[in-house]
Amino acid sequence: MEAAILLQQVANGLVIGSIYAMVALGLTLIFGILHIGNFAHGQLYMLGAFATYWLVSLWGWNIWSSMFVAMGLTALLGMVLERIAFRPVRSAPHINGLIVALGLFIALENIAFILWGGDERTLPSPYATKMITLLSISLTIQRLLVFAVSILLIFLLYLFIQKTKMGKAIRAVAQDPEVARLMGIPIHRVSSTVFAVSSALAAAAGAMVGPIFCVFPSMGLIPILKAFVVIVLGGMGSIPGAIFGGFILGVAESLGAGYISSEYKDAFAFAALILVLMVRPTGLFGKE
Amino acid sequence: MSKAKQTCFYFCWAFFFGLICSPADLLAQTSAGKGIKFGVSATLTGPASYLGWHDKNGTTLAAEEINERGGINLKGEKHKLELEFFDNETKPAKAVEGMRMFAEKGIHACAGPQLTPLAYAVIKFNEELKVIFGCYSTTPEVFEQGNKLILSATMNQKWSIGLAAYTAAKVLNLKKAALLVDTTGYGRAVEKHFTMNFKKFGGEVIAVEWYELKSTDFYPQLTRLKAKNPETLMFGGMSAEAVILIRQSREILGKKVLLIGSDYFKMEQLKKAGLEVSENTMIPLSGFHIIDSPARQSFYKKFQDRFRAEAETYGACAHDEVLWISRAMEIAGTNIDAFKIREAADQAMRELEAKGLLIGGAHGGFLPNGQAKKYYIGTNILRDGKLERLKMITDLKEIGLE
Amino acid sequence: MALLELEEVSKFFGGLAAVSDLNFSLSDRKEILGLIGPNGAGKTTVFNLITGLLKPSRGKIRFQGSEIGGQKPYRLCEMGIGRTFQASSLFFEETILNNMLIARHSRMKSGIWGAVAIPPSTAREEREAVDQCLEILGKVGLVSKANALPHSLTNMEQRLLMIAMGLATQPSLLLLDEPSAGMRPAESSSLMNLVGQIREWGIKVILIEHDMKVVMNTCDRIVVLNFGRKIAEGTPEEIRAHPRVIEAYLGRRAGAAR
Amino acid sequence: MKETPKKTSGVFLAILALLILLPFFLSKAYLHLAVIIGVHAILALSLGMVVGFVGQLSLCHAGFYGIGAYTSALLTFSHWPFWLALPAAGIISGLFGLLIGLPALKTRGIYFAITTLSFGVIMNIMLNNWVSLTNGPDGLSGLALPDPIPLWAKTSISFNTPRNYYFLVGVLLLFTIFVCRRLLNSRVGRAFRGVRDNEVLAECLGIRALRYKLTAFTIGAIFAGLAGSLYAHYLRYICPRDFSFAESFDLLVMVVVGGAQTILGPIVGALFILALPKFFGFEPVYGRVAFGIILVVVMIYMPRGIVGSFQKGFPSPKGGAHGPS
Repeated sequence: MEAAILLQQVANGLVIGSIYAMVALGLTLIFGILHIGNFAHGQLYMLGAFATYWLVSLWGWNIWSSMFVAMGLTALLGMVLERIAFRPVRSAPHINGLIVALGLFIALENIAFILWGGDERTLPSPYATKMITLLSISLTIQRLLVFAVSILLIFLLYLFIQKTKMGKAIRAVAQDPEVARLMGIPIHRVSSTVFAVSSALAAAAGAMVGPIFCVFPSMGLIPILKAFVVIVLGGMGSIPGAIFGGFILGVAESLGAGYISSEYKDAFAFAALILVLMVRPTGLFGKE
Repeated sequence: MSKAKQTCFYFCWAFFFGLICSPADLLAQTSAGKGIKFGVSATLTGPASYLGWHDKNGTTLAAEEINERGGINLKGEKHKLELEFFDNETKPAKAVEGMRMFAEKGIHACAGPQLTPLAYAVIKFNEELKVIFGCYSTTPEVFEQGNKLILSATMNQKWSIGLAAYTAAKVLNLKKAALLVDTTGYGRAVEKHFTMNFKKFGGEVIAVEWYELKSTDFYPQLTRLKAKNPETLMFGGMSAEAVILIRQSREILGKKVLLIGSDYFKMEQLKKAGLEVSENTMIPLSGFHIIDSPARQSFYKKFQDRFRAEAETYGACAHDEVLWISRAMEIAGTNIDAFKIREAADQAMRELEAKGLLIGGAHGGFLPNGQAKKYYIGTNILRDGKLERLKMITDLKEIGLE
Repeated sequence: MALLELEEVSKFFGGLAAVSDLNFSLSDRKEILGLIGPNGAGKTTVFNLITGLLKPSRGKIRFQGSEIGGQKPYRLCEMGIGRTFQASSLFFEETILNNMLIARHSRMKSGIWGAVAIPPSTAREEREAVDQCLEILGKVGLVSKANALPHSLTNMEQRLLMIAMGLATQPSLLLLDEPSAGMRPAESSSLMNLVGQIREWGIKVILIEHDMKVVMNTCDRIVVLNFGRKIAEGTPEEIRAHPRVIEAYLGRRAGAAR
Repeated sequence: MKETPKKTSGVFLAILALLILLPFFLSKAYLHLAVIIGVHAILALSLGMVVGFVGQLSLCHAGFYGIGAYTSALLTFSHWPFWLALPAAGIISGLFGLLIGLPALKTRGIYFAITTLSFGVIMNIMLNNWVSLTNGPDGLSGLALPDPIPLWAKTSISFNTPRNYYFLVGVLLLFTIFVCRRLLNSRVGRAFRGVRDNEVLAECLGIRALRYKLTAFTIGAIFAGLAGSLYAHYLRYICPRDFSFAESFDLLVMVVVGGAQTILGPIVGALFILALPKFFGFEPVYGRVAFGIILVVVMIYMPRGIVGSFQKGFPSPKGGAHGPS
């Protein structure tokens, strides 16, 4: 029985962790390029979820196609935001970027509230209620899909970063913007690409959790906070850091809540982070 | 840089110029108008903006109701009722600011602030400001502070939760209950009252788990509860998480376990969660959802047509507060003297109930602490897609609560 | 007894050695030690080791007889090691005088209480500090610009200011990292006169310099590094004649002379 | 901007006179708002010491604010006079600042920001869940007003009206400004700025960066604690929600929008952010949207904040501050 519960808790953690990882990846990419703590990322997650919701519920599309369209739309929005809001402050102190992001966060959330009201909507999904149980772990298919999709997307992102020309450019800029510029890498194009990619990731995460959790304007806050914890835990700008950080955080939370105290569930994430940073001030995978 | 300087010069001048003159009420003054102003202090922004939206709509409809009847009749002459909205941003300090704002505009009666912490904050001031306000917080402690100018037209948690415990233990005779509640004051009160009463009625609470407000994943807690295999799961907290909670509870605990929602849960959420999932879920409902008066139906319909959304208990209670207090004004013959209005409130409520105009669920005059004496509370269970009444009370004595 | 001794000092970054088994010492005699070598020979690394920005992987560094390897920079500054940086590094948001006063920090005492209450002692301290800073600025010829901002200074003046800030810490040893980088000959020779004066004030100087002519004319003794190793040490004459130095520099003039 | 002390103090006196006269024609509701703004001005200033003076992005300031508030609330419940509880609140939250800063300042940049954010969240969860001490989310109500200060014979200054409280807050705000100015124009302040602008250089010039960061962090915490105490005994009710990380972000916004590296900046920021909603006549929700957009615009066109961009050259400490030299 105990072992079964442990397995179940770990599984719960991994599912949530995969969501954290998806959001955190985009965040860490953006930080690598612009050194901005992009809070607005959480709202792209929210908007992605809403876009999917409307496509599914208004036009009765199936969840996958609507997810892809939502990713596209959100990617566009991400590029627009980068152009009008973040590019102007890239030379300013980083804290300005943070405030800009906060401003966007507030604005977007309330726009969503005005447009769609504050109440929770459930994204209809064929997989939402079907349960499957293997070796005493029971999860809904949707949760398994969340896990699978995030793994897939993470893998695709990895290929993109490692194999493509743009990916190389991104890494170069993250390494050293000045040198990259001298090498003739179009910094602006790189940064807007990064915004597009990470926004799409966020949207995917939103779309995938829509059926499990609900879709509502303030849904972006908790994930973005956790994502920040994740990327700092993993080391700023480090992609493996974001991935592993996400899963570690998810499992740690679920075990903490499951075995120590659910009253302090959210405290565990942050306490864990502090402990890690005391040992490794630049996170698990961060470079000194 | 010069461009920036230009911009910010204009910016700041505009700002400071605005600071001096923009809000007409910046300087001390008392408003004199034909209509009677009635304050609404709502959480239009901030974490609880969802409630504020319902308050706003509910009170708006109430005001229209009154004005259709020609407005408020003070000493023979009729005045239109004008609502004055104040956004308290879900911040206690803001709520107090709102109270003062009202007092200065000569508004001595208002609906809200409704949220427990905001109510706590304003009851330190409203007596000295002579502002009477209605509050649908269901936390009994708010009213036990002995404030003379707070009125509650909503059910009291002790009742609804108590009745839920009673029904679970006595009607369905379940013995092992588990709790999953949020860490807000509301959730903690739910935990307290359910545990207390469930024990009293012969059951036992075998496990309590918590979640932070706005959480969306309850798997860890539920997995932990499953190990204790309870017969029923009571989840408190606001309706916000209801849908997710019900669904995940079913996913982990299975269909057998009876789910008990706290007050403010309704058919709407059960539908959202999906009826087959919500099967075998019990919810304590207040009058608005069980007494099927014409007033209720018209309110419900108007709300639907106007705001394209289902009315909720919050809106209904706020609506009642407006009706109630303005009727009390008529009886007292004043819209300024809050204490006179308070004296008249008892009679006002009885009259309104006699007319069947109240829809929030609290009726029959009210207790010295400002709470209504009588509620319509029923516990209903969802069986084959229909809500089925298990138990309904209008009086504490019936089931030996106090 | 020697003021500064480096004994078998090595510093590795990952695998490669930036400095390996370096030995040299600085006696108490008034002298200017030149530290030369082609680009990437590890000269600046040596400075960073001496000033505590880097911790030696192996070996000992002694200052006035006490081991200082891996000490914190501010401790070393308090002990009397001042330095300048290769890139012009100043507090660009502060006036020249404030730059000097910040540099003066370690020689002042007042703390929070002094700051808030300003007792007579603090007031006096401040006055004295200002006087001394102005005096130093006078010596390097920047006193007229005391209230200007660093941006308004020429490259030459910025370098002078860095040296002045180094002096403001009252060092007994001053490390100058390419003070004449990007200067015209006239400028750099006048700069070297200043370095000469500094020696006369009884402050030992270690000088990193690319411009051979400058080095040969200024330094009393020269240590030559190549790939982190000392390949030669001696008077300018000896160095000029030294075969390995010539070999190290042959064909590198372009790079060396910048 | 370079001003002669004479002119500066002239401007200062003018503003001061205005502020003293203000409460006599300002309506009570706005007086209340003024008190809240005053408290937040103190908070913003104290955060400015960390963000602006030593350039460390701290996100747990609301935590210290809360600890101050709860400390003085609990002390007055156990019959301490307010005038002892006030400094006690400052000291206790100062201690917390020390305890948190010591580990947190080992990290840098965004790492520091998130570390402090974590501490802030944890502090808030503690306030919320440690029911036996803090009464949990229902908060503490029925706090005492500051005891009246007896003057002569029978007269005494009492603080039961917003106007008198306004002056109390005003005095503490002036004290905060005074301390900030004195600090900035001292050896300590120069060390702060040195660490902020170029930490490596500062260390090589004999400045103990960590110590000065910690100093600024602690002083900030102390003043936040004082502000908390003032807030608690003005509103006579406190609950954890007031001290959530959202509040920390609001404070940060005030500091940066106002102009982090100046003394006037955070104060203007507090005024700007808290008074702004008053000028959105329309739906508050639209107001929030406008607010968000304004933040973006200000940051793009005034990178140094409102006050900062008024200054010629660079923010030397004198630039921001209007106070007696």
